[in-house]
Amino acid sequence: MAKDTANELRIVGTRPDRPDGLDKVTGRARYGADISAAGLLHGAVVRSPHAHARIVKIDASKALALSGVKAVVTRADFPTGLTGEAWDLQENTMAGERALYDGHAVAAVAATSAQLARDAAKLIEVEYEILPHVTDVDAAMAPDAPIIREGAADHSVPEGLHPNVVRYIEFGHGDLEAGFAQADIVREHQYKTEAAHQGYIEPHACMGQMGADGKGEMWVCTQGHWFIRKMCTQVLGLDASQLRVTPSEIGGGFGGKTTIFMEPLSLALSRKAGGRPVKIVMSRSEVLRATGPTASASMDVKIGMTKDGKITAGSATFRMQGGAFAGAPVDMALYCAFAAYKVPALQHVGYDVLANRPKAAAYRAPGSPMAAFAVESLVDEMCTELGLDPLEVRVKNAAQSHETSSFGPKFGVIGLNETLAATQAHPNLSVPLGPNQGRGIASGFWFNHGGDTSVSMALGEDGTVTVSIGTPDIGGSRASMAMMAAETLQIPYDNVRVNIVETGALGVNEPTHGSRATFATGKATVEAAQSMIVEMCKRAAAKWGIEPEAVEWRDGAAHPAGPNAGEYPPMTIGEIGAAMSNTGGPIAGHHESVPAGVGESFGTHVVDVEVDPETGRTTILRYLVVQDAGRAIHPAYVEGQYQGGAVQGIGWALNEEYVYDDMGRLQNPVFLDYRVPVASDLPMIDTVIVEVPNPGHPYGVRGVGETGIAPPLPAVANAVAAATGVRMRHLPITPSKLLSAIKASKNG
Amino acid sequence: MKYHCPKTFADAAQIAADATGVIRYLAGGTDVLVQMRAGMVTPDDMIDLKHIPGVKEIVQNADGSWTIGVAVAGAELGAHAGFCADYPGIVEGLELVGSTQVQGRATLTGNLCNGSPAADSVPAMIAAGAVAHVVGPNGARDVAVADIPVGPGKTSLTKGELISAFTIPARGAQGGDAYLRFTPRTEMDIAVVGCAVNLTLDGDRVASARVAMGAVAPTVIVMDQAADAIIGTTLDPQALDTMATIVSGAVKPISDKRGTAEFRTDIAGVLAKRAAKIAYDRAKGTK
Amino acid sequence: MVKIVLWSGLRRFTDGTLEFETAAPTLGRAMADLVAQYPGLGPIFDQGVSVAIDGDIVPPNPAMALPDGAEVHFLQQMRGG
Amino acid sequence: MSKIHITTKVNGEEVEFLADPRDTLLDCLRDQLELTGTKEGCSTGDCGACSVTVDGTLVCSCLMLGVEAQDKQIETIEGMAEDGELHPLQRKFIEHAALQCGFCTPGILVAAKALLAKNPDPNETEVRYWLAGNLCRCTGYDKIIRAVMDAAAEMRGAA
Repeated sequence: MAKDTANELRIVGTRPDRPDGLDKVTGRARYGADISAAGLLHGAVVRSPHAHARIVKIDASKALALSGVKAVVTRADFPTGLTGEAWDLQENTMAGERALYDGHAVAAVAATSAQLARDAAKLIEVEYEILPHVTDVDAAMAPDAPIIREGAADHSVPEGLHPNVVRYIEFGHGDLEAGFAQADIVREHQYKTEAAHQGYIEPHACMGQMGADGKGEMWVCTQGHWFIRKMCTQVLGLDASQLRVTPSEIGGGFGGKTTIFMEPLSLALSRKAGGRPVKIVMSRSEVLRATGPTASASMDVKIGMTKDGKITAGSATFRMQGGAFAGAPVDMALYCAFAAYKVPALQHVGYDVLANRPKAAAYRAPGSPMAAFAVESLVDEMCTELGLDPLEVRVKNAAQSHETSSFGPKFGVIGLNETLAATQAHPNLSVPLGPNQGRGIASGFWFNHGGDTSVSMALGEDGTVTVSIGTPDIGGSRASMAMMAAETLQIPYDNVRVNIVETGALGVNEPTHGSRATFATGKATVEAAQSMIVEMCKRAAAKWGIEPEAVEWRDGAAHPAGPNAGEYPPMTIGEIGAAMSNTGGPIAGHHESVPAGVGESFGTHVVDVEVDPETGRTTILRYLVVQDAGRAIHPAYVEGQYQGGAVQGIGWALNEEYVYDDMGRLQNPVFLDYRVPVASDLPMIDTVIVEVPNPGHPYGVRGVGETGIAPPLPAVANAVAAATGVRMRHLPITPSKLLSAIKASKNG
Repeated sequence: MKYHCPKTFADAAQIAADATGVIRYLAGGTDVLVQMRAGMVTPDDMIDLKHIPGVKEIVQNADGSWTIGVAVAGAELGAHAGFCADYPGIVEGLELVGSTQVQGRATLTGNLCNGSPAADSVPAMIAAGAVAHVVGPNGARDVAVADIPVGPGKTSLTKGELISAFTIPARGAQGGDAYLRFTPRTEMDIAVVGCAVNLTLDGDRVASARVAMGAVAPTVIVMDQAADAIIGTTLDPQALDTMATIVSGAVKPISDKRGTAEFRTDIAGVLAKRAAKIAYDRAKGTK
Repeated sequence: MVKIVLWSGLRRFTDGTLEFETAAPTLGRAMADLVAQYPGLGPIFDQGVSVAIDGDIVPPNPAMALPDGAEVHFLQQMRGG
Repeated sequence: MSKIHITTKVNGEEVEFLADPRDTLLDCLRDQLELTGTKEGCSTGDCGACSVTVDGTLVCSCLMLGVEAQDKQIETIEGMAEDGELHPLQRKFIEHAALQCGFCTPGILVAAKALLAKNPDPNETEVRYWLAGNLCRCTGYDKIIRAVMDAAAEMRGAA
């Protein structure tokens, strides 16, 4: 059995070098665009410059006349008759009758060089009839809004709503009116956030090859290659088993690489070009225009609070657009909205709304940052009004283990109390602040996902172990899997090699998403190791002629136990490996399941800012992340998740946004104007890892990857309010907006 | 696209004059390569100026003035102690163009000829009274840097003309300059507003001054009235406020993705005050 | 007996009732019984739901046994990141 | 479209390739010389993933034409470890967990090496501003800055 207390662990909780470190500091690691093959063609995609337009005609004759141009595909090359989410994916891959957003793919071309493919793409003539468009979520719900697609709503939507409302969410508990009646103050405000992009530095890239026999190969940067397989084959009408997908190293994803964009185009082009491999690498502007940003949100929140800071009731009505397809994370936003609080009466209402923007993809704790911004801003406003300490109010109302959550079911073991206590104890809270400086505090929450998980593990002839997993390593997860395998097998960390294997080599795996890799793949790795231990004990028992149950595994060896203890010398894993051919053949372990026992994670952030009152620019002075990890397998990579999440949230709070012009065209599709934080914008990001073990994981792991992006949005807004006296309810808090608000407050 | 490496400016001008299609000059390349990859421009002829002798030189002339070659990159200008001491404002303007990496390539010439009203190195060049030496099929002429840009993306240079070098006047005693810009991030942005101030002192009083503002009009603009407001003063708070009011009253910015007209108007005055103070301190030798 | 709790948005399909007691041995049977009683739930369940059994959010496996005394919450399908 | 024959030195080795005049140095390194350690993140000089040094100067290889490489000395990430021995920066990046996805890492290492060549004892602010053109979306920069400062300290001690 796995050890379950920290002081018995030898490897878990230490900070070994990651197994892929050498490859990644020497340039040897191969990412999506780093592949080549004999006969390689390069693909380029023609994209709509219009937010909404009927495609009248596509004429590729000039492109095809260029020497070296091998194939052009349009929607006519795709199968028809798809429905539901499969149709959405196909339509997003390549526009059909209408282009639905600026950047929507309308044709693709393959040629013998990337330069030639780009030249050819420019020669493909597309005739459009421009249609009315809408990009703002509130405008998209207004009665006169152009209808983006009739009949797109699912069964959750009550009658009488605009056809652009495609999903309706409503849940809650308790007597709302009674709750508000018990409050001393009831406040209600509207909050807005703009769409932000995941901003991974590696643009999407793939190489697809498919012959006339329908058998295909794909190399792709993705968070989940089985998702790529499923989606590509759905969109192209192929059998899943006929496409083998090999994941490259992945240059960041944050949820944005859990779905398909141009991947099916490489296969379609390859098939049309006689089976030659086709590589497509997106430009940065294609990434920003056509891959998943997250939703923009418009949110009404109402909270009732007593004078001593008890929250008596709350309601949240969220509207989010996630582009021209269903899928804005309004449901998840609502699930997270009040998760940090124990509130007797809550109501949640959500609208998933279509708009002429790119199809939203998941982005780190989808929905949670917007929800946190709205709820945690309002709680802060009410604390200020009542003269209460915002951290104490959070302690007073904190959600508790084994009690009903804001979203319905009871929580299991959660670590919010411990997180808040660690925050209160941190020295950053007692640093004195100067003029124009302010401190902001906010909490956040995210779930942890199980999901389809397959792991296999094989013993080598020398007693070293190979682990095959299906969740791509974005942030050091090879290290944590190797650590958990080594811990369970009680062998050295260096004796384990973890490989992320292609779709043909394992059962289905969901992507590295939902903060699941270390939890789910980790749990399956431990299970696989345990099944291998059972087999190794059997081999030892057979040699010794005793019952397998009379053998125990410790220190990387089989030991006779019970009445036989000490009777035979232990058999090490190396001896078992060396002998396995003669003791029954190869030894391997494997595990397939949807792991249960997920562990949610709460975090609390504290930020100090300084605002230049003459320019409205906000500077982050210091930043603290406190979050429950359950147990940190590799603490350095847990800290890295906290720090990275915090900085993405800071970017969203201050500068990142999708800016559309009157024509619905994205105005800032380059990193110069889509302003992710740069090194000089930031201080060090202090972290505290709280460890309240998740009883559902053998080592206590919770999902840690996502929670950290939620608190920064409200924490920064709360700090700005403390520094300036001005409450910003619409992110990002750009200097322009903040200066204008400061001026208005002085004049008012 | 044809790639040319002329060895003289006359040859470069001739190639440009003979060209029938789209031409681009290549100094640092940090604008033109971006435009090429984005499909905004596809040159038929690319004329690389870096093989012409002298284009990488920074020379102080006998009269104290400076001659700067057209291919001198930001990192090279920033490493030149003598020039940095005389014109820190020009250096800081050029050094704000892009990242450390971009500094390895970006030039004053390219920043000027790209024609962006937000070009960071242009206000300080104009405030300093810099002159561009222009060669062309019809011979050479000198043009004030202020007269090169005529609108966004447009210059007064005619077909076949190109800049061969800049001359920046002698610093003289008790002079200083400064450039400040506002960007949402600390680095890597295009100026929302930029402001350069170049001044000389007579004792504690401002003897002469030039104020140039970027990103508040179709071209960088010189604000004589703003300069007048500080000439003769010790740059006391009242003089600074007067200058700021004049600046904010005179700018004619647009609203775009980088900032609203109202915001630009507000911070133009703020930056002018701050830049003037830095220039003043530099002229005094206190900073 | 097992307690079933639906999200409040389903009120319009269930004549206002959101909590049910059932003796169904499995999740699938419990869902089928609900749909038999309130056919409007059928398309909703077909679209996909998330299920929490005594707080543990699990895939809606129809064969899953429902332990006596369990509390089963239905949630609108969760989508991860 | 005629290509131009270029001879240059990359990581100390003389190399030759044929460049389309429109190809960037980055295109040539990756596609002609198969040196794919240098990454393309934006092609606009805004992310720094393509950082290399040319004659000792740090540049974005996406902002330089391949044809400009004639007779230059180019250093890329592939040349950073010498004789199989990691550069202190490379070692410190692994030790400090200064990379998550690792995509920005080659560019940051090349840029940091150029910084330390110029300034062996940079303070935190100097490191942050020098690396402002190297975007990292995973780490929040904290561990990167620490790794660079620690490598600088080690190199000063070793010198």
